[in-house]
Amino acid sequence: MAFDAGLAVLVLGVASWTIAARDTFAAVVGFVAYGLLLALIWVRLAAPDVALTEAAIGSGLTGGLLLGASTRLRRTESLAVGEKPAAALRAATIGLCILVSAGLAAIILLLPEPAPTLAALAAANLVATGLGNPVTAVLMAYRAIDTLLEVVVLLLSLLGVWSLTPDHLWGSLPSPHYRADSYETVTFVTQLLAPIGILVGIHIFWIGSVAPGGEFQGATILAAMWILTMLSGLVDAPAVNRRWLRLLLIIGPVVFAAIGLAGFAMAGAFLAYPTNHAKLLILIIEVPVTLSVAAMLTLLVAGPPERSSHR
Amino acid sequence: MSGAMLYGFCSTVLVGLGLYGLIVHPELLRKILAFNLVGGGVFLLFGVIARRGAAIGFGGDPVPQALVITGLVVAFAATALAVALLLRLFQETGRAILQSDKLTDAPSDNSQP
Amino acid sequence: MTNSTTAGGFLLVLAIVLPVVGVLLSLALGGRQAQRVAFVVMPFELAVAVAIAARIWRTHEMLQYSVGGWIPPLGVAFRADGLSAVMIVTSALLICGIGLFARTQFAAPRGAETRAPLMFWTLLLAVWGALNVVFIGGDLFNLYVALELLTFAAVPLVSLDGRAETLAAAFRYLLFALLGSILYLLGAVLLYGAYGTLDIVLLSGRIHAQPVTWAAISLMTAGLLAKAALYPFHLWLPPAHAGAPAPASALLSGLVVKAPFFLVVRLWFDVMPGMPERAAAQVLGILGATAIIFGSVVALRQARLKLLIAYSTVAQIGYLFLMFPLAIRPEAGHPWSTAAWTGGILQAVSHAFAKAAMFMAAGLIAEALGHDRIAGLSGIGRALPITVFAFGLGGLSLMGLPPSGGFVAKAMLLTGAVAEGQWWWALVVLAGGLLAGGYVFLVLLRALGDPIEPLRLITSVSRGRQALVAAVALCAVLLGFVPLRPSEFLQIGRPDTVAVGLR
Amino acid sequence: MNLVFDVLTVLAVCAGAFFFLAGTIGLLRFPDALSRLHALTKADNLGLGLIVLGLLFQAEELFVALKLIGVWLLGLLAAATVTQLIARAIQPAGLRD
Repeated sequence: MAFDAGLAVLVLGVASWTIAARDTFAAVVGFVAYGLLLALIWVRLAAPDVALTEAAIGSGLTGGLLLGASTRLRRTESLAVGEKPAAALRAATIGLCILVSAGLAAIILLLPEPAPTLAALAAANLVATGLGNPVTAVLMAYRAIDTLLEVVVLLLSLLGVWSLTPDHLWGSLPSPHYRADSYETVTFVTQLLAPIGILVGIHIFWIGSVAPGGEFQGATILAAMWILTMLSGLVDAPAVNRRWLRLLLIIGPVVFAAIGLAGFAMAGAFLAYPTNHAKLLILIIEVPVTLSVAAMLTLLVAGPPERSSHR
Repeated sequence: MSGAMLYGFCSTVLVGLGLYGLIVHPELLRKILAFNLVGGGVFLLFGVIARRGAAIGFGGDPVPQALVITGLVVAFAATALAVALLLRLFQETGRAILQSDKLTDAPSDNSQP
Repeated sequence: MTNSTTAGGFLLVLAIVLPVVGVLLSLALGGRQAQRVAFVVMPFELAVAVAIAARIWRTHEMLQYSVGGWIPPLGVAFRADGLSAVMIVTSALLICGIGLFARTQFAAPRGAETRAPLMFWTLLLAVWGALNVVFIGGDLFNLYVALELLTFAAVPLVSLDGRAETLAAAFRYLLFALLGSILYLLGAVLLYGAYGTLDIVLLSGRIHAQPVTWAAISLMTAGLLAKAALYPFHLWLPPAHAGAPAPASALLSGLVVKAPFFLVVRLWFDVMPGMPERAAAQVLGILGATAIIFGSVVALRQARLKLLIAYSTVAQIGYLFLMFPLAIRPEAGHPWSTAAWTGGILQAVSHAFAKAAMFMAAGLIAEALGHDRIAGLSGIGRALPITVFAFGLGGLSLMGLPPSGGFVAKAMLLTGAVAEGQWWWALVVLAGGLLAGGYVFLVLLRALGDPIEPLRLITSVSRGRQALVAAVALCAVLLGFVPLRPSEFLQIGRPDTVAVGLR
Repeated sequence: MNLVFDVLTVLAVCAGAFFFLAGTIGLLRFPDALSRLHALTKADNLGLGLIVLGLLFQAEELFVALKLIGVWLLGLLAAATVTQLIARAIQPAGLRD
C-alpha cells in the first residue's frame, strides 16, 4: 500500500513535469519516465501483458518518436512564447480540469461492488482456444475482429504518414539522416545487440500463448532492432514503393483475414477456429502478423520519405 | 481504500492534467504529449476496472486488459500520424503551432493532382 | 454457439471484409492497380449493401452476426437494423458516385507509381470499410476502433495536396478527432466498469439511471459531438472540408461526419432506450439550433465557394440534432415512431447526397476556372450549365424546398415541433431555410449573371462528369418522394420496450 | 539454507540500492557532465550487478538465472553505449557545463 501510494505520487509528479516543463525535450524525457512508471503500475495491477506493451510501445516507441520530433523542432520553441493563452483562460482551464478529475474520482467511487467481470467466462472458454494466456485468447479468439481491425488501423496510419510525402520524393527513402561514420559505437553495439534483440522479440511473441507476451510486444522489440540497425547505418530504410516491403506490410492482415474467412468453412463462422486446431491456426496468424506489425511500427517511426538518394 | 482504487484516483488526475496541457499549450508537440497523458489516464482507469474484476484465480479481468493493449497500439498509431503531420507542417511553414483561427483568404488555386 | 447469428448475417462480415481486402490489395499492387482494385470492389460492395437492405426489408428483422461464434459479452456482435441498412446503402451509392467522379482526377499516370492516386483510392476503400463497421458495430469498443479507422482514413484525405494550409487543417481535424475518441473511450470504460459488458443490446438491458451512466453517456456524447463538428466544436470543419480535393470533400462532408452522429443516435436511443432526459435533449437541440443560425450566417459572408459549402455543412449538421428534443418524449411512446426521428435520419441521408453533389460541382467549377472565388463566377452558368443546375438541385435540399429530401426532412421536423408544442424549433428550421436560400441564391445569381469580360476556362470539363454530379443531386431530389410520415423500415430492429428494466 | 539465501539476497540488494543512491547523488552534485556520467555509470552498473546477484539467490531454475544475468549484461552494454554517445555529444562544447 505504501509502495502503491509512493508510485502513484511519483507518476503524478512526472506527469505534472511533462506538462509544466519549459523545455519540450525535457518534457518528452519526462514522458518516457512516465511510461516506464506506468508499466510498473500495470505490474501492480496484475496485468503483466499490458506492462510489457506499455514499456515497449507506450514508453519506448512513442518516446523515441517524440524525442526525434522534439530535436527537429527545437529551434521553433522561442516562437511559441508569445502564443501563450491569457491568464484568465488558463485559470478557467485549470478549473475545468479539476472539475473533470474530481467528477471522475467521485464516479469511480460509485462503481458497483462486487465489480462485474468477464474473467470467469474468459476462463471457461479458454480450453476451446488451446491457449494458456487469457489475454491472448481475448485478442486472438474472443475479440479477434478488434485485433484484425487494429492491424488495419496501424496500416492506415502508416499510409497517412506516407501520404505526407512531397510528390517528387514518392518512392524514395524515409527520413533518418544519421551519419554512420561518426557513430562507430552505435554500429558496434547494434551488431552485438540486434541478434540478441531479435531472439528476445521472438521469445516474447512465442511465449505469449501461455505466459505474458504476444505478437504486439514481440513485434515492438523486432521493430526496435530494425530501427537500431537503421540508426547505426548498417542498413538503410527501405524505399516506400518496394514490392517486398508492400508484401511484408500486408502479409499479416491478409493471412488473418484469409484464415478468418476460412472459418466460415472450417468452423461455421468468420474468425472461428475448429476446436482441435485453434492453437495451430492462431499461431499461423500470429507469425505473419508479428512481422507485418514490426514493419509498420518501424516505418511509422521512420516517417515519410524525405531523401531522394542513398547516403 | 485498496491499491487499485488509489491508482483509480491517480488515473483521474492524469486525465485532468492531460486535458489541461491539451487546451493550454500552444506548441503542437506538447499537445500531442498531453494527448498521450490523457490516453495513459484512460487506459489506467480501464486497468483499475480490470483489477477490480479479479476472479477465479485471475489477477484481473482479461477482457479489459486485452482492450488496453489494443488501445495502446492505436494510440501509438495516432501519435505517429500526428508527429508526421506536425513535422511536415514545420517543413512547409517553419512553425510548429497553429495560427489563431484566421482562414487564409488566398484564392484557392486549382492545385489538385 | 452461433445461435445469435441470423440467416444472412454473413453479409455483414462481407460488408467489412471486402473494403479491407481492397485496401490491402491496392497497397500491395500499387500504381495503376489501386484504382482498378477500387473499381472491382465497388460493384460487389454495392451489391452487398443492397442485399443487406433487401433482406431486412423482406424479413422485417434485424440482421445479426456473432463474430467467431463467440456470443456477447465475451465476443463481438455485428447488427444491422433498418437504420443501419439505410446508412449502408447511402454510403455505398454515394461512394460509387464519388469514385466515378474521381476517375479522371485521380487517374494514375503510366509508368512509375505516384502518390496521390494510390492514397486516394486506398483511403476511399478504407473510409468505406470504416463507415460500415460504424453502422453495424454492436460493441462499444469495436466502435472505438472503427472511429479510429475512420479518422486515420479521413485525415490524410484533407492534406492530399500537401499545401501548408491543408496540412494545418488536417492537424486541427486530427486533434479534435483524437480528443473525441479518447472521451468516447473514457465513457465506454466507465460503462464496462458499471455493467460488465460493452455490447449494446446487453447494455440496454442492464443500464439504469445512476451517476456513472450519466457521466459515461455525457463523455461519449461530447466526444462524438467533437467528431461530428456540432457547434461549438465546428472550428476544424470548414478549413478541412474546404481544403480537401473535391471528391474527398464530398466524402468527408457527405458521409464521414454522419458516422459520429449515427453513434450519438445509437447511444441515446439504443444503449439507453427510454432514459434520456428532456433537459439533456434540449441541450443538444440548442447546440443544433445555434449551429444552424451561426453556420448559415457565416456561410453567407464567405468569398470562396468551397468555404461557403463547408460552412453550410456546419449549419446542416445542426438540423440533425434537432431530432433529439423533438423525438424524446418520456411519457408518450417510442421516440422512433415520431415524425421528427424519421426527419432527422432523412436529413442525414439527403444532406449526404445534396452536399456531395455541391462539393463536386464546386470542384468542377474550380477546375474550369482555376479558382473558386464567388465574385468571379459570372457566366459559369452558361459554360457549365449542367454543373450549375446540379448545384441548384443540391441547394433545394439545403433550403428545404420541394421536391427534395431536405424538404421532407425539414417538414417532418416542423411537424414534430408543432405536435410537441415546441414551436421555437420550428422558427429555427424556417430561419435556417431562409438563410440557406440566401447563400444558395447568392451563388446561383452570380453564376447565371452575365460576365463583365468573356469567361476564360482553363480546361474543359467533360459532359459525363457533369451529368454524374447531376445524378447525385437528383438522388437528393428523389428522396423528396419519401412519404411524409414516420418510416416503418427505420424502426425495424429497434427495441420494443421503452421502460427500462422490463426486459 | 533458504534463510541463508534470503539474508544474502537482502544484503546484496541493499548494497545495490546504496550504489544507485550514490550514483544519483553524484549525478546531482558533481560539477560537470563528464564526471556526472562517470559517477552515474560506475555506481549504477555496480548497483545493478549487486541487485541481480541478490536475485540470483532466489532464482528457482537455471533459465531464470540466465535471464537475470542477461539483464545485467544488456544493462552494462546500454550504459556503456549511451555514456559514449553523450560524452561525444558534449565534446565540441568543451568540458564546461
